[in-house]
Amino acid sequence: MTAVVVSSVTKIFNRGRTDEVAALSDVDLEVRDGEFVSLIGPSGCGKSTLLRLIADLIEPSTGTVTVAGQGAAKARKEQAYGIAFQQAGLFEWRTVLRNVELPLELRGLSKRERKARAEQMLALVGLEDFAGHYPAQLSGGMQQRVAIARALAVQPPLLLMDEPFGALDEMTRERLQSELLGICAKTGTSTVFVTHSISEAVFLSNRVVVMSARPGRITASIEVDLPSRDDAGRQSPAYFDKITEVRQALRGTPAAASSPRSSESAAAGTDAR
Amino acid sequence: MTAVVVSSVTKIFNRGRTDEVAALSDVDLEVRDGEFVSLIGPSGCGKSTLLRLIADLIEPSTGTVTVAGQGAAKARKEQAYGIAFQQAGLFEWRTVLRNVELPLELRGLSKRERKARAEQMLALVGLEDFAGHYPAQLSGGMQQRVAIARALAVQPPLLLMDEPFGALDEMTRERLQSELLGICAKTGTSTVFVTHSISEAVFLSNRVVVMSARPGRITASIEVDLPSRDDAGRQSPAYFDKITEVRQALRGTPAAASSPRSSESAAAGTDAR
Amino acid sequence: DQDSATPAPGGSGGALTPVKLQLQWFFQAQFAGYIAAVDQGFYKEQGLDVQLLEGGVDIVPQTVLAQGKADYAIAWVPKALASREQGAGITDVGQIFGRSGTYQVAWKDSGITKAADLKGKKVGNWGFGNEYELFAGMTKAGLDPGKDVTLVQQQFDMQALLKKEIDAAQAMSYNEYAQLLEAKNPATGKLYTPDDFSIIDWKAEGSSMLQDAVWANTEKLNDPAYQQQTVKFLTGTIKGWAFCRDNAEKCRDLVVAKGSKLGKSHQLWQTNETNKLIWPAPGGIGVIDEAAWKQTVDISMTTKNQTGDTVLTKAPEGLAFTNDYINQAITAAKSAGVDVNGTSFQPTTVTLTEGGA
Amino acid sequence: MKRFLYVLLGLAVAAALWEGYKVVGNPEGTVLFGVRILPRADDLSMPHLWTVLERLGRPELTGGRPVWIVVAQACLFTLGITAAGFVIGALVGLLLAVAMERFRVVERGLLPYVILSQTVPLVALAPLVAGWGGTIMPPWAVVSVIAAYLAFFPVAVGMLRGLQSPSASGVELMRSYAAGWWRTLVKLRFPSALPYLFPALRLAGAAAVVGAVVGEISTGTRGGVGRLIIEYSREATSDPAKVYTAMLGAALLGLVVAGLVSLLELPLMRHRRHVEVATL
Amino acid sequence: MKWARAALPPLIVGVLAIVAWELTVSLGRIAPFILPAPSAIWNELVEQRQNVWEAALASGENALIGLVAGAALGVLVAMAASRFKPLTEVSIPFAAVLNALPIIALAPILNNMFESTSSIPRRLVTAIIVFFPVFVNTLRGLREVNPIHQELMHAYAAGGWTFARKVRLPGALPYVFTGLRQASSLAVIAAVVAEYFGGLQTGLGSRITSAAAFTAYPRAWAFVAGACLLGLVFYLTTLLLERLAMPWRTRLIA
Ligand SMILES: Nc1ncnc2c1ncn2[C@@H]1O[C@H](COP(=O)(O)OP(=O)(O)OP(=O)(O)O)[C@@H](O)[C@H]1O
Ligand SMILES: Nc1ncnc2c1ncn2[C@@H]1O[C@H](COP(=O)(O)OP(=O)(O)OP(=O)(O)O)[C@@H](O)[C@H]1O
Ligand SMILES: Cc1ncc(C[n+]2csc(CCO)c2C)c(N)n1
Ligand SMILES: [Mg+2]
Ligand SMILES: [Mg+2]
Repeated sequence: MTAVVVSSVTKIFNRGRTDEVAALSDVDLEVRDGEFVSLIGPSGCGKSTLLRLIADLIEPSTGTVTVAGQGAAKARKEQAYGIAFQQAGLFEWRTVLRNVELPLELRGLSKRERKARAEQMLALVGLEDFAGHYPAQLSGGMQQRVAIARALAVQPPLLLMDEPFGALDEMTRERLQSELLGICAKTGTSTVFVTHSISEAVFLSNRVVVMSARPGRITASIEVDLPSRDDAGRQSPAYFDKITEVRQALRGTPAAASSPRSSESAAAGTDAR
Repeated sequence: MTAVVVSSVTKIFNRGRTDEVAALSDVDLEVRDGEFVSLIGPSGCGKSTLLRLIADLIEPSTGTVTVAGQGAAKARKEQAYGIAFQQAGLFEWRTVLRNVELPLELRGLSKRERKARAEQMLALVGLEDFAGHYPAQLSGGMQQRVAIARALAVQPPLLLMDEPFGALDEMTRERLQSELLGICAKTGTSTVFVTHSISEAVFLSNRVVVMSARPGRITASIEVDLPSRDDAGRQSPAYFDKITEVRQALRGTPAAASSPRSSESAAAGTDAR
Repeated sequence: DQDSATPAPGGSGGALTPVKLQLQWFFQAQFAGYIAAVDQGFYKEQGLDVQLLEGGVDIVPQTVLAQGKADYAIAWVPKALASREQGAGITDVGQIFGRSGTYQVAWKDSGITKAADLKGKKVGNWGFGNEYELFAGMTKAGLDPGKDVTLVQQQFDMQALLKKEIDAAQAMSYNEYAQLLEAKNPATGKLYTPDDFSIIDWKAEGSSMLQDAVWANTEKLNDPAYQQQTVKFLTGTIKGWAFCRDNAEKCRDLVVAKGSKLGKSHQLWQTNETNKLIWPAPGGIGVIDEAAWKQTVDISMTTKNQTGDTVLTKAPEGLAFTNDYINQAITAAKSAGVDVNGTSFQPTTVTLTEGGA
Repeated sequence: MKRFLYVLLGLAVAAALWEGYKVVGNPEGTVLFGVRILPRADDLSMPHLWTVLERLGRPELTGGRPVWIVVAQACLFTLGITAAGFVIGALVGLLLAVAMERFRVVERGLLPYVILSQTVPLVALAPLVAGWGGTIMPPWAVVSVIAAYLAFFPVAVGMLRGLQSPSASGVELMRSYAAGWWRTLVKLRFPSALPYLFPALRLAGAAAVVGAVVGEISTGTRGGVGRLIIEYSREATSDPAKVYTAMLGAALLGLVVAGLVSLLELPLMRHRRHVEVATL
Repeated sequence: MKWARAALPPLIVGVLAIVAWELTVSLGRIAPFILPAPSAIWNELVEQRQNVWEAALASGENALIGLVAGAALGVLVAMAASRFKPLTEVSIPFAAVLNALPIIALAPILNNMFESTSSIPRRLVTAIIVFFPVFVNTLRGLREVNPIHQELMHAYAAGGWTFARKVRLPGALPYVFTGLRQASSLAVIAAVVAEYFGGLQTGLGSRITSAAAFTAYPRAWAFVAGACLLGLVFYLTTLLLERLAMPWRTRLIA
């Protein structure tokens, strides 16, 4: 079965207002069962929007989204996916264990059951010793691992991640990438992974989907087949080739070609902090 | 002449207290005139500490720091360096132009002079059209460019940067890297550049200095000589080789070797957010 | 106004001596005599330029006097004696009010007519040092003010009594009692009358204490110039009060002109009631009556308030009062043709209008 | 503008509640278990709003000036006292904050007492300062001192937080420019503190009004609304609407002061983010 | 050790201030009817400890009831306002208006509306004064929900009530306590000052004024010291509650 099917989806924010934004235009995407797909593209190209459409956090303007063979809304209500964001987004007033328990709690699992499951998940990400800690007592990398454990807690067939390692330093990042791959392999989860990092996308994915902005659309879909996904893989020529290929696909987008700064100064209005 | 000489420097924070930290231990470093040196290493290895020692923002416990042939304190008072941090740290109540003018103001330049110089710097980073904007109206990448312009405003012989692109997405980052290289080449500035990104370090530097933690020390110093520092350079085998070499130098550090998580869980105490 | 060119009999001629008098409260007819003496030029005749300082909730006149920020102060005797015990060097040089004007007012139908009836009742009380007559009265009647009654902080109005929240309210004959009579009885649509209330008069209960007196700085009283000035000040004061005895309506107008927010009929009532506290003055206005003084001091030393504190811990030391100056002033006033005894004084009947307007 | 409409709406709702309660409420209040849990609704305790408005138009005393003029003048007088107290308090608060920012020891040693100072009830303070009037300062200035005593506190605490708000890198940047403490204060700390200062000033404004009103009452200063409140409340028995006119004046004063303080920040807070300060 | 470092500077300042005060009074021969010496106040405090204690209990009870009522109301109204947008729009400026009013001056009116023989009016004054900081802070906390938490709970298909209970309320807790901290000492001041205007004569306020009227300043200041201590107790208790309620907070008073 197909994990995700996005067909002819368009998303327009603030339709009919002066600040109307066409975030996604006519996007088609399929994620096969067990597949690891990365979304990459310049800031504002609609990666997060696409992910949130799949998660049914927003609704498409036109087109349909199917998750595990059912409508996205139904899938969400059945917790058919786990989700993680760039900010770990842990609940600071809950211990690590109770953070991981939260989705189980909302599913109505018994206290004993959810404790067992949460502990199992923490073991998976190697944090069994920190169950009683509060998030503020953990480093950024550890927090992100808890967030992943939480996303996996309901053992969903699909994992959605929006730049989960974006805030980490490169070395921690590489370690977590390897761990994530291990977990996905072990659990057979399909994954949609948003990232800004070309090397990360290439290292993790079976397929890298390259997007361009204004309006957001998919411009390339690059299959990746590394000899191995470990340190050796990171040094293989195939890896470097794919990195170059993705970079060129990104550069090839019309927006970046027109002027070296245009996309950024245009982004100033929406992307300002 | 040598831009920076750090010799036998040790830095211990909170000496004699229970929370004593040996941040740097017996560090020697020389930066030649016009050289671009990157510092890389795991979180907490003392990269920022070393940079702040050079900037005379803190003082070494033992050892000496010389900048442009004079003591670090004297160099600071003469504004012999420009500095930029991960957070652009612009003053939100000043326009872009007046942010760049700030160091000139403190140097006592006349109004006309500093306006001229600041405009020139903004042109250098390609933001001449945004002189009258306030920082909040700019994207993150543009803010960081203003911060660089500000660091360069006094036309210092030395540029110190602490993960200046750490908060940007990879594509913006690559663009700014190229721009920075262009500026450094044009102005002949020596640069000490702290980063977490292996590829960034390799792409930018004449030399990558690898550090390890607890106590912080320099474990390797890798000369980099890419055929060209542009998109072609990013695809050259020399580039990928150096990346692998730096990665191995980093992995080779005892801290990382002992246990996959040890450095991180140990960091939890100091690094917690 | 009186012609200010009239040569001052006792004055050294020429420039007037500036004198500050600290009052206890806002301008009202309680201080009509001083206001009149200023307005009618009685002080000027004496070579004094008197400035009246208004009081306030936290203004303690005798402290102001002791600190040298006023030359004389009007204060109730027990409060001033307490300040003396704390080191304030002040002396009572003229006991203008010979009688106390403090009532405890209750509804007629409550059956409260004497202090003993207050047992178990809610009793209004101003605090601010105005409570000892009440406490002495209750103590005398065998009640413990701390236990046998519920004391309630009374406001500046009489609503609490009118709404029967409290059973008896503290009232000055010249002020709060009038407020009761200025209020409309919702049942009849007419003003309340004295028949609606019963009054416990502390004078009758034997627990009254001396009230408004002129206090002077003890130390400065050693200075002949200040002595002279005190006599002059008291002379002017006597003339002022005598004027108000004989010209109540004129005094009312003077007080109103001073910016009091209370209405005309109210101020006339107050002038009249104040006169009753002064006149007739058999020993001459302002002369301190030893018996009344002793009663005041005794009560001050023995009566405990709800926290068990007495006003005084020991008998007043030093020159607490003297009749030297008031007697000289009386002589001076008499020789100017002023009736200082008011033997023939007859209070008028003042008709209060709604709100005292 | 929209805010203003909302305030009007809120006032209308409050007025409707008041009159509505007068219609349905028990004139004697609702007593439950011996405790009056709902207020009396009779005209003596809660006069009709129109009675109050109408009272504003009538003379204060027969033949006197209309109440509204008296109240307005009193408000103006109190506004002056408030302004003086506000300025003194803000300055003292500022200086304290700067001293505490400059010297850690001062902060450690003083801050607890700055907080403690606000637990001293005015009732205790007033007699102490009441005597200052007429000697070292005019009597009205004593009231300003009391107002300042309440006003300095939020400024000191808010400003301290503000001065400490710049990031470490901002401070290091100034150090890298070889800027001393003073220049760092002027160029970095002070501008950074503005978003903290203005909310603190608004609190200080409100506190200064309270201080002025209470101070007038306690020191017997003539001419202001505080004095009017107490003088009119003596007539509450016979003229209940009158107290409310003075209260209305005090409320108006509070609003005007809040408005004026907000005006202060308009030119300075453009391009600035707003923060909320937590004092204490 | 750490405690000593934190406690020492204020202690030193306090001791120095008291010594300076004592010396000023005794060397400057300042009469006790102007400014009493700390030693005199201390003596009174010892002598009157029973009275101070009882008065503090009375005022403390009023302050506590006002605080609890005002805080509860503040939290409830903030919850309602955070649920219904229009209510927020009306309530924020309105609360600001309320805060700008010299509420203490309301006391005489409340005394008439309720009854001056009960403690209701002064508790009401306290509650109104407490309401503002609690309301404003809580509302801010309730509105400042981390957008990630919002999306997460949406992803978990959590309902409105679950969301409020599991995210909004605990997330707002630090803000609630910020408000409570400000409110705690305000409550004591309000309760004491409100005694100025009527009601039962049992509390610190009426003791202070009564003593001051008799120029018994050492006694007045003994009761003032009682009021300060009461305020401190309220403040520290709130701080302690905050600690207990939020064990995940490593630092207090951000
Ligand atoms: N809720 C929203 N309302 C209006 N516009 C929105 C909203 N969310 C996103 N957009 C706009 O839609 C476009 C795509 O946004 P999106 O967040 O999906 O980009 P992205 O690829 O995730 O960017 P980034 O790499 O910066 O995270 C942007 O122009 C953005 O401004
Ligand atoms: N001011 C300070 N006081 C005490 N310890 C400090 C201080 N500054 C840094 N340290 C400690 O010194 C060590 C080195 O810190 P430093 O900030 O230099 O690391 P870094 O390599 O820059 O790390 P990162 O990559 O996270 O920025 C860390 O253990 C840190 O906790
Ligand atoms: C709070 C307070 N209430 C009353 C008085 C003064 N007082 C003295 S005599 C008297 C009765 C006639 O007005 C009054 C009221 C005060 N000083 N403080
Ligand atoms: Mg995104
Ligand atoms: Mg660092």
